[in-house]
Parts: sequence; C-alpha cells; structure tokens
Amino acid sequence: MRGGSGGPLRVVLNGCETDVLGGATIGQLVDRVVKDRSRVAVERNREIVPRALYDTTDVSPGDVIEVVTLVGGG
Amino acid sequence: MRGGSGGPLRVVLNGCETDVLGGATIGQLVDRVVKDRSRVAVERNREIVPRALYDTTDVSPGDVIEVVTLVGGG
Amino acid sequence: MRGGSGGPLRVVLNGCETDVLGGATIGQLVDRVVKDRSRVAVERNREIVPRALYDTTDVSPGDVIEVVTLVGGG
Amino acid sequence: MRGGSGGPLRVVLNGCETDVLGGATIGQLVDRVVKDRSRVAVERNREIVPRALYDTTDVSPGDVIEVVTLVGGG
Amino acid sequence: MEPLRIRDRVFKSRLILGSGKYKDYDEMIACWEASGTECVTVALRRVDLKHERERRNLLDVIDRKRFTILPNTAGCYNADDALRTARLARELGLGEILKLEVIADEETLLPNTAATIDATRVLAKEGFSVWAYTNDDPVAARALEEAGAAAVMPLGAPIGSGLGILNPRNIATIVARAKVPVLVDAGVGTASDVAVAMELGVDAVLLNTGVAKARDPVLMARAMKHACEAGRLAFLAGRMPRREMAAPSSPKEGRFTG
Amino acid sequence: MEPLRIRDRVFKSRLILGSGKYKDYDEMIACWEASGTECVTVALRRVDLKHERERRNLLDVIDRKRFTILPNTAGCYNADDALRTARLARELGLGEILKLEVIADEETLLPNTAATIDATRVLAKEGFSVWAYTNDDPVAARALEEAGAAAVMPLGAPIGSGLGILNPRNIATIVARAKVPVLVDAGVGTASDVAVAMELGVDAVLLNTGVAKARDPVLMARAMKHACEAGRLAFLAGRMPRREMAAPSSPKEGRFTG
Amino acid sequence: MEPLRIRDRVFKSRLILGSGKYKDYDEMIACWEASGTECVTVALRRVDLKHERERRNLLDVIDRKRFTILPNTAGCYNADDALRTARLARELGLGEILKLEVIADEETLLPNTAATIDATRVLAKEGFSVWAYTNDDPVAARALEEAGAAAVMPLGAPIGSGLGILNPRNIATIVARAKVPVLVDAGVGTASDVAVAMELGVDAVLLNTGVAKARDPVLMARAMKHACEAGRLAFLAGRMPRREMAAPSSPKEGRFTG
Amino acid sequence: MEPLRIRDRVFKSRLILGSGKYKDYDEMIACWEASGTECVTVALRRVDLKHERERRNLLDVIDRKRFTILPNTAGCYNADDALRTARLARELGLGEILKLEVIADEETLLPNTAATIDATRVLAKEGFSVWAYTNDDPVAARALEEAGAAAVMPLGAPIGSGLGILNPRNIATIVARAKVPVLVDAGVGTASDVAVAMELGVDAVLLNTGVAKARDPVLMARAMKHACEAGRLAFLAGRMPRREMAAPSSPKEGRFTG
Repeated sequence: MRGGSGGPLRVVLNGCETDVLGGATIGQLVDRVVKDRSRVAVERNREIVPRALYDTTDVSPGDVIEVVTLVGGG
Repeated sequence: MRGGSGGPLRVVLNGCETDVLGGATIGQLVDRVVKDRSRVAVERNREIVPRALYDTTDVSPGDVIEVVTLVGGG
Repeated sequence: MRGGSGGPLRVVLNGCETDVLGGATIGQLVDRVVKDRSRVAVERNREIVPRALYDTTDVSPGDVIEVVTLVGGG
Repeated sequence: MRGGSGGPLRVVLNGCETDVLGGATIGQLVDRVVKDRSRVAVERNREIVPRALYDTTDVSPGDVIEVVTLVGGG
Repeated sequence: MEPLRIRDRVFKSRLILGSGKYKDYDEMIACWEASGTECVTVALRRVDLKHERERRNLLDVIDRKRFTILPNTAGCYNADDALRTARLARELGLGEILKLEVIADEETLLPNTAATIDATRVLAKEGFSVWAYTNDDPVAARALEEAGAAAVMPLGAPIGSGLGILNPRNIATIVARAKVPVLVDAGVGTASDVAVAMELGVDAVLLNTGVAKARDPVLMARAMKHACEAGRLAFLAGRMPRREMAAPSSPKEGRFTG
Repeated sequence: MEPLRIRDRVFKSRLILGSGKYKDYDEMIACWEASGTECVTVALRRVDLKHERERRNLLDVIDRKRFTILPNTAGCYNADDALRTARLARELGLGEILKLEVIADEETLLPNTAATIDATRVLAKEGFSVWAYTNDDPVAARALEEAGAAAVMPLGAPIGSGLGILNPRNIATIVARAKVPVLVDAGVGTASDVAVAMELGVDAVLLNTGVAKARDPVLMARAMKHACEAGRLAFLAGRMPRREMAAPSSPKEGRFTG
Repeated sequence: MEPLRIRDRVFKSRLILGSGKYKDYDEMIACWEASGTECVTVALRRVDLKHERERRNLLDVIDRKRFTILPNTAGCYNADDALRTARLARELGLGEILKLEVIADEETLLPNTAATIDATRVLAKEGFSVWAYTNDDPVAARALEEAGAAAVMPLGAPIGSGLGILNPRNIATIVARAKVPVLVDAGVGTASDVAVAMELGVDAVLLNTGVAKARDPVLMARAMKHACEAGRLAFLAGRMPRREMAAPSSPKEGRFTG
Repeated sequence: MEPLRIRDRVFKSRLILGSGKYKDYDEMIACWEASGTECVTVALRRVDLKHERERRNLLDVIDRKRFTILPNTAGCYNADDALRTARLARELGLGEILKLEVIADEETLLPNTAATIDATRVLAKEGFSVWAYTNDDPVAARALEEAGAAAVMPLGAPIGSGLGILNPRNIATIVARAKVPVLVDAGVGTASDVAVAMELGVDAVLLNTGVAKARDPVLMARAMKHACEAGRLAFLAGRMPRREMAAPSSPKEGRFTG
C-alpha cells in the first residue's frame, strides 16, 4: 500500500471539490463511489488512467478527476 | 288601395314570429326594417317577391318571409 | 323447344357474329369454348343465365351472348 | 531593363506557351490582346500586377501570365 | 397581359377577394384596393330586424364601378337552398353571376359535388353565370363544366385552412382538360400559394382568410397582387426544366484556376 | 419598403441576377431590366487571345450606373484559387464586393464550406465584402458570419437544378440566427420559389438559370420581380396561422337556409 | 394483432394484391405468397373464343383455400356496366364480395363517384358486400358509406402512377369519419407508401403495379408485407409528436466535457 | 439478406437503437428486443457520487452477447471533448467502435462538421472505428470518409424532432458516392421514416426518440423492425417507375362492357 498517512488533500472529483486522505490512490477513490471497477473509466487531469494502474496511481492535490460510466443516450 | 284595417296577423319574418297589421303589404314590412329597398331581396314562402310587386303583395297569415341583404363572406 | 334440327342462326357471341345450329342451347355454346363450365358466367341480352339453366336455355337469333371468365387485373 | 532589343523569350500566357520579344512589358503584352486595358486584370506568377505598373513591369522567361476579364456567369 | 374573361365579364386583375373576417369595412376596402382586385365575393344573410336601419349596408360601402360583386351561396348545405340564394342575389340587382357553393357538412366545409352539379344545371338554364366551387377532383370539374358552369373553382385546401395547394397534380389536370376558366378557391394562406396556383395555369385565384387574417392585411393584400402577377407571368414564360443533377451557370472554358 | 443593405451597398431591389447562359447580351440586359435588379453577378475568365479584340467586352455592355457588378469566384475548387480570383476582380475596378464560392466537386457543384470559411477569413481581413455561397447548414452559415462574411448565401437546391427550396426549415433557422443579410442563391426554378424563399425571411434572392433558361426569359424576369416583391411583403405582413380544420369565411348568423 | 374484418370476411393480412401485369401466373402466385396476402382482386373479361380451351384459367391457378378472390369491375365506365359485372362475378361463384370501380374516363382512370354511389346503392340492396373504389374526397367516402358500402377504398394517387399518398390529410379525414373499413387502393409505388398509408389509420392497402412492375416483384412483395405490418403497428403504437426544435436524446446532467 | 458490415463488425439487423428517454431499463430492453437490433448506442457521463453504488449500472443491464454497445460522444461541443470521450469509452472496454458526434450548439444540436472531420482524423489514426454523425451535406460526408470514418451517419432531421427525412436527395447523393456504409441518424419519428430512409439505399438507421417517446414504445419498436426490413427489401427489389399519367392494371382486351 502506497501513500502513507498524509493529511487530507483536496481534489476536484466529477466537478465537486472533495477531500481525500493524503496518499489515497485512484483505486481507493473509485471504490468509494462504485461497486465494480469494470463499470467505470477514469480520467486524471484529462489523461486516461488505465484500470491496471488504479492502485498504483496516487491522487495529488488539485487533481481533476473524472469517473465516468455509461448512461442511456441517443 | 289595399291594406284595409284588418286585425293583426302573425307571420314568420326572418325566423321570428311577428305580428303585422292585417292588410299590410310586403312593402310596408320591408320599410319597417330597412331604409333603402334596393339593399334587400325578399322571399315569401320560398318564392321571390320582385321589388316591383312589394306594394301590391299582401301579407297573409302564416307567411314565412325572408328579407335578406349582403354581408361580408368568403 | 330444344334440340330441334333448325338451320343455322346468327348470334353475337363475345362481340363476334357467330352462326350456331338452330336449336342450340347456351350449354352447347359454352361447351364449345370452355372445358369447365364452372370457370365462366353467361349473360344473354344483358341478363344473367344461371348455370343451372344452361341446358334448358335456347339460343335465339340475334341474341347477344357474353361468356366471361376471370383474368388478371388490379 | 525595358524595351531593349533582346531576342524572343517564352512565357505561358493564359495557358498557352507564347514567344514575346525580349524586353517586352506586361503593358505591351496586354495591348496585344485587348483594346482597352481597363477591361482586364493581370496576374504574373500568381501575383497581381497593378495596372499602373504594366508599363514598367518586364516579362521574364518562364513567366506564367494570366490576363483575365469578366464573362457571363451565375 | 390578356384579361380574365368569364362569360362576358372581363377583369384585368386575376385575384378575387372575399369580404369576410375583416376588422371593419375600412380595412376590407383598403385590402381590396391594395390587392388590385376588380371582383369581390359576398354572402347573403337575413337583415337584422332590430339594427339594420342604423347600420351601413355593405352595398353602401362598395363602389360598384370599381368592384364587381360576386354573390355566393356560402352556408348552403343542399341544392335547393343554393337555388333560393342564387335567385335572391339576382333579385338584389347583382346580375347573373354567382359563386355557387353547396357545402357537404360543417365539419369539413368540403363541397358536395353531386348537389353542386345538380344546382349548376338548374341555374345555368335560368341564365346564371355559375362559378362553381368544387373539390380538386378532375372528374367533378368536368361534370360541372358539362352541367353548364361558366367557371370551375377547385379548392387548394379546406376553406380557412391556409394550407396552400395540397394536390397540385389534380389542379394541373383540371386546367389541362377544362374549356372554361379554372379558379383556385380556398386554401390560400400566403402569397407563394397564389404564385404556385397561378403557375399551374389556373386563370385566377379567389381568397379571403389569407388576407383578412394576416397580421397586416393590407400589406398581405399587396403581396397577393404581386404573387398573382408573378405566377401568371411565370406560367406564360414557361419555367426551366427541373434537373436532378447540378449544372454550372458559369462557363468552364477560360478557367485560369486549378 | 426598406432597401437591402449589405455593408455600405444599398439596393432597392432584392433580386440579384446572374449573367450566364443567356442567348446574347441583349437578352441578358433585357432580363435584368425586366427583373428590376440593381446588382448582377459575373465570372472571371481568361481573355480569348485570338478574339478578344473584336468582341464586345461585358464591361462595355453593362451600364454600371444602373447595375452594381458582383464578381464571383465560380469555378474555383479551393480557397487559393478563390483568393486569386477575388484579388483580380478588385484589380478590375469592381470594388470590394465579392460573391465567394468554393466548389467541392464538379459532380455536385456543392460548396466546400470549410474552404469557404477559410477564404472568407482571409478576404474579410483584406477588406472585401464577402457574400459567401454556402449549403443550407445553419452551422456553416454561422461560421461564415464569424469568419467575417458580409452576407451568407445558402443554396435552395443545387446550382442549375431548379428544384426550389429543398429544406425550408434550414433556411428559416439560418435567418433566425443571422446578424448579416441572408440571400438564397441557387436552386430557384420559377417565380414561386422566389416567393417561398422571401417568405422565409431571407433578405434577397440570387438566381440565374431560372430566368436564362425559361422559355421566355424576359417574361420570367418580370415574374421574378413580382415574386420577390410578393414574398417580401408577405413576410412583412405575417401570414395567417395554418389550421388543420376548415373554418368558414362567411358568418353563421343570419342564415335563412336549412 | 386484430384481424381485418369487412362484413363477415376476416383476414389476418391487411394487404390485398392485384393479379394484373405479372410476367406469368407463377410469378404472380409467388408474389402473393411472399406478400402474405389472403385476398386478391381479379377482373372479368370475355373468354377468348379461340384459345380458352387450351389455356390455364385463372381459377385453376388460384388456391381458394388460401386466397379469397375479390372480383372487380375494372374497365366499367358507367353504373350499369358495373352492375352487370358484379352479377356475373357472383354467378361465377365468387360470393357476394366485390370491388366496385366505375371509372370516369380512360385518360385519368379516376373514379366517377356519382355513378359509384348509385351502383353501390343498387348492389348493396342485392346483398353485395361492396368495397367501393373512390377518390380521396371525404364527402364521397361518406356518401358511399351511406349508400351501403361495406368498405371505402380511396385512392392514394392515380391507378398505376406509383406516386404514393398525394393528399394524406384527406385520407386521415376519411378514416376519422368512417364507420366502415377504409382501404387505400391505387397509387402505391413502393413499400414506404404502404407504411405511410397504414400510419394514417387505414385498415388495409390494395396494390398491384407496385409489386408487379418492381424490378424484382417477389422481393418487393416481401417488402410490402413488412411495410404493411410496420405501418399498422406504428399507427397502433402512436407516434412521437413532431417538434420544430431539436431535443437531445442524451442527458445533460453528468456531462464531464466543456 | 446480406448482413450489415462496418469494418469487422457484422449485424443481421440494420436498426440501431438509442438508450435514452425510456421510462426505465425494462422498457428499454423490451424495445431493443422487439426491434431486433443488435447494436445500441449509449452515452458517457460522470458517475453520480452519492447514488451510483445503489443503482443498477447500464452495463449490468445489457446482455453484451446480444447487443453490441456503440458508445457515443453525445454532449461534446468540440473535437477535444469528443477525443476524451472516445478514449474513456475504449477504456471502459467497449472496444474500438464509436459514434462520433461533435455538436455545434445547444439550440440546433446540429453537428459541427469541421470539428467532426478533425476528430475523425485523430481517432481513425488511434484505431477507432469512427461512425461519424454529420449533416446531410454530401461534401461533408465525403470529407469524413477521406478522414478515415468507418461509416457516415447523416441526419434525416434535427435530433429529437421526428420530422423524418427532410432532404431525401442529399441522402441519395451521399449513398451514391460513399464507399463506406451510410446510416441515417436522427430525425426518424415513425416507421415510414425508416422505410423511406432505407429505400434511399442507406445501409442502416439509428433512432432513439421515435421509439422511446411513442405512446407504446415496444409496439413502435416492432414497427421499426418491420419498416427497416421493408425499406431494405424495397431498395433491393427496385421500385416501379413513377408515372405522371394513370395506367390501368387490368387488360383493355376482352372488355364486354360499354
């Protein structure tokens, strides 16, 4: 496990300012909002984060993170 | 001269039951409702009454009389 | 009277002047042109001749006879 | 240098290979094909030659010259 | 340009206007003038027993030197009523011309062509010049002509709908076969509808609501005048053929570009 | 009526005619006069090296006090060629106005809107008043306006087809969103097409084949003049609402019939 | 899905096919089978005096367990001839059903509605189930119904034209007012015409040339079957409302893009 | 019948449905099943931070053995956002297929073809199979093909309008010139619109609101299935030629009547 016990850091998650624990990974963030990682894709600062790298990608202060999924649409 | 002093008689004038003096003529009836005879045409019991005959045509009880004129229409 | 040995008589069959033997019946006429009576209907002088009466209906001089059937049409 | 007595030189005038006298100017070229300079505009090697410079602009070997005018069109 | 002739009546304008649905007489007359029309259609109704004496009568309003009055049988739902109306109109001194309409029902306001044909036959014998309102059926149009109509007036679309010319082919077929003038009556909603109708070769157009219920009726009346002229001229001029493929308007020769 | 203004040019007539496909100059001028146009579009081509001296030049024929000449870039298949043509036109003394067309291919003669937008940007900076020929896409029309076009000219239908206004909704959308004048250019086959276009609210119509290839071009030119007037007036007047149901033009009250 | 009922006849398929213009009987039968039709219309003609005995008669070809034969009066130009034809058809053992058509003239092949109404009245009294071919006039359709027609069959467009449904509003009005089944007969050129007709709410469609003169008639017959089903289902399903403005299919909420 | 092939994807059904605007997932799936579609388009949006864990995710609902998921870039207003969305879709495991749409503005929802061409070029190089939503401009369609689109998807009418195929000629021109499959996307309001589109020769139709907002969506989905089949078959069969004049379906020979 990476990211020791740093203090909270602020990111923009899906357009909302959100505090996460210092040292949190993308994987932890994703798990907080979805049950099944295969249902989402993640962008960090406009770059794709491949699913294989979720657990090794740290969240940094100020990160703009999008966790997206499929919805009905035409 | 026609139009003796008979009692009132009932006709249907333009769809309304109307009492006229006995002996009245079509001409008298027309003059009651319009200023200018040339603006109307008259039907008595579904027959045209020519304008020249207004003053010599008596009204009879039960007559159905239509006095019609022009109106706007398409 | 049918079957007699009369001389030829002229009728108009389907628009064509045609000679038939005197005493001929509608039935004989029909059989000359079709194999199966059920495929046609017959009009004689603008009146229907029911199939049941073919063999008892004589052809008379000047008859206008139509033997019709079904054809393709919209 | 203009007007000199140079030998003939070859240009492409309105898409046709054409020989002109060495030292010829655009003005001379134009006058050869039109009566009235105001009816045409001239491009030399894809650059406009302003009318005021016709007589001071020499033709060089290999020049691609277009002399254009108005025609009917939609 | 050739004038419009219907029997012995001659009109320079090929537009006929109605007199219904206007705000007031002044607006109506202003529209007629703006449209250039020389012929206007009017309806017959009972005089109002109480108020007729105080009112301006339509006949006081219309300058008959300028506008021919074409009485109509609007509101008649059978041949007999149409005959009565026609005779009353003549008695009113409007002459022999008549816009004959026999309506089938209030829901559709479509013509009852069978009754119209019957009434035409009677009225033609009585000397009327019958301008017969009809649907866009070429067969009905021909039957009306054979019954003695002086002109046939197929609809473009239902009365008051403003939907334009719903079946231009039918109108064109009527025109191609008619020996009497053909007028489109009903359905015209805007100026281009008039132009379309006239380009089909009809001899004239009759309209009412399209002008009376425009936002600015007088302006629309002017528009209709020009549209009628435009359509007539285009019909006479003969339009270019339609092409499914594009064709350049400028020459290919002499291009100095790539 | 309000004149048409495009930048600082002002025209009383809202019709612009082409100069192609006429039998001869006389017919062309007669059509222009009959149409009332004050602005005509012309193409640029190489002078004919052999025959130019003997010919009447188009500039000798056109009375420039009467007709503004709108040079066009017809025949250009890329932005560069259009730029060259525009600059040559200006050098010819025709001023800064230009009908810009960049055609995509000879088969469809449809505009290449991307290249037209690019060329508009360059020419607008060089001071041209760019009247940009385009398809009927409201997005392209807006992009042309943003690139500096003085006017946008959506097609009604392909050049020379005479098919009329194939997608009136698109033209109406362009008009509703444009801040510069909108002219329908191409596709007009007959007078009613002009009326339809003008009723959609466009500011003017440009046409060529519809007049030049009519059976009687001068008569059709007159038709077009009236149609343009009709459509403009109808647009200003505001048409009646369309109704799916019929509505009588004559009053129900006062009927004396069944 | 509800079957089609006309009097006591019940059909699962809502398509009726003609028997004319096919290359041969085999192609005709193959088309009928491909279309799913259960009812086919045929004409009456004189037997060929010379060749009838050698020929396959149409009645030998048609499997009457599978296809109901609907005799028609095609080619009749007056009521009397139609009556004669109807009675001959019944005599042929085809039962009481009849497609009644009284044509006005060879040029237009349009129906003579007045004569059709007269003939309907007579034949209805004689016990016929009259399926009456008519134009698209809602007034004629109602008159036919009142005269005793079992079904009314307005045209979409002239016979054999393939122009589709020229006046959909009229068809919709007929449907809205009819108490008997309404079938579109004539004018269908391709599958989408059938779908359009059925979406207007008609109960069935009759067609001939659209299949027989397609490049591949059997394939087109299959197309027609699907189109009929499609149009019926869409009518029952109730289409979305039309909107002049665009409306997104995807949610605005949750957008992560600019 | 030939299946639909777009790159290496093969579909027996030529109908593609959307996933928006349905009452609930059950109705949506029922519609998909009724329509016979094998390919459905879905949008990408932010997960709902509060509620996502409790919800059924769309991917839990869709049987991917049965339905190919076609992610789209709905809601993107520039090329960059479309690129981001495309890459996220691929990351979601949806493979390389993509319905690319770059919308110009919220008012019209019309495509920005220039930006779509740019995005197509980039995504094609990244290995995407780009199905490019576009307007009905044949020039834009060709440019998209040249930029590497796997399929071009011209609109019939604005998104969600249900107005059908507003400019059939443009669609036919696109089909005639395209070397990649052409799909009509947007504008379909009812079954006959699908039939019309397919008869123009397009390879498939994509629709959403036409089904989702019908009164009975599942019934309409069935209608669409048949309409698609009908239109395809009619296209392959080759329709009869249109005729301006009527032509009888029954023989003239053998008439025994007047």
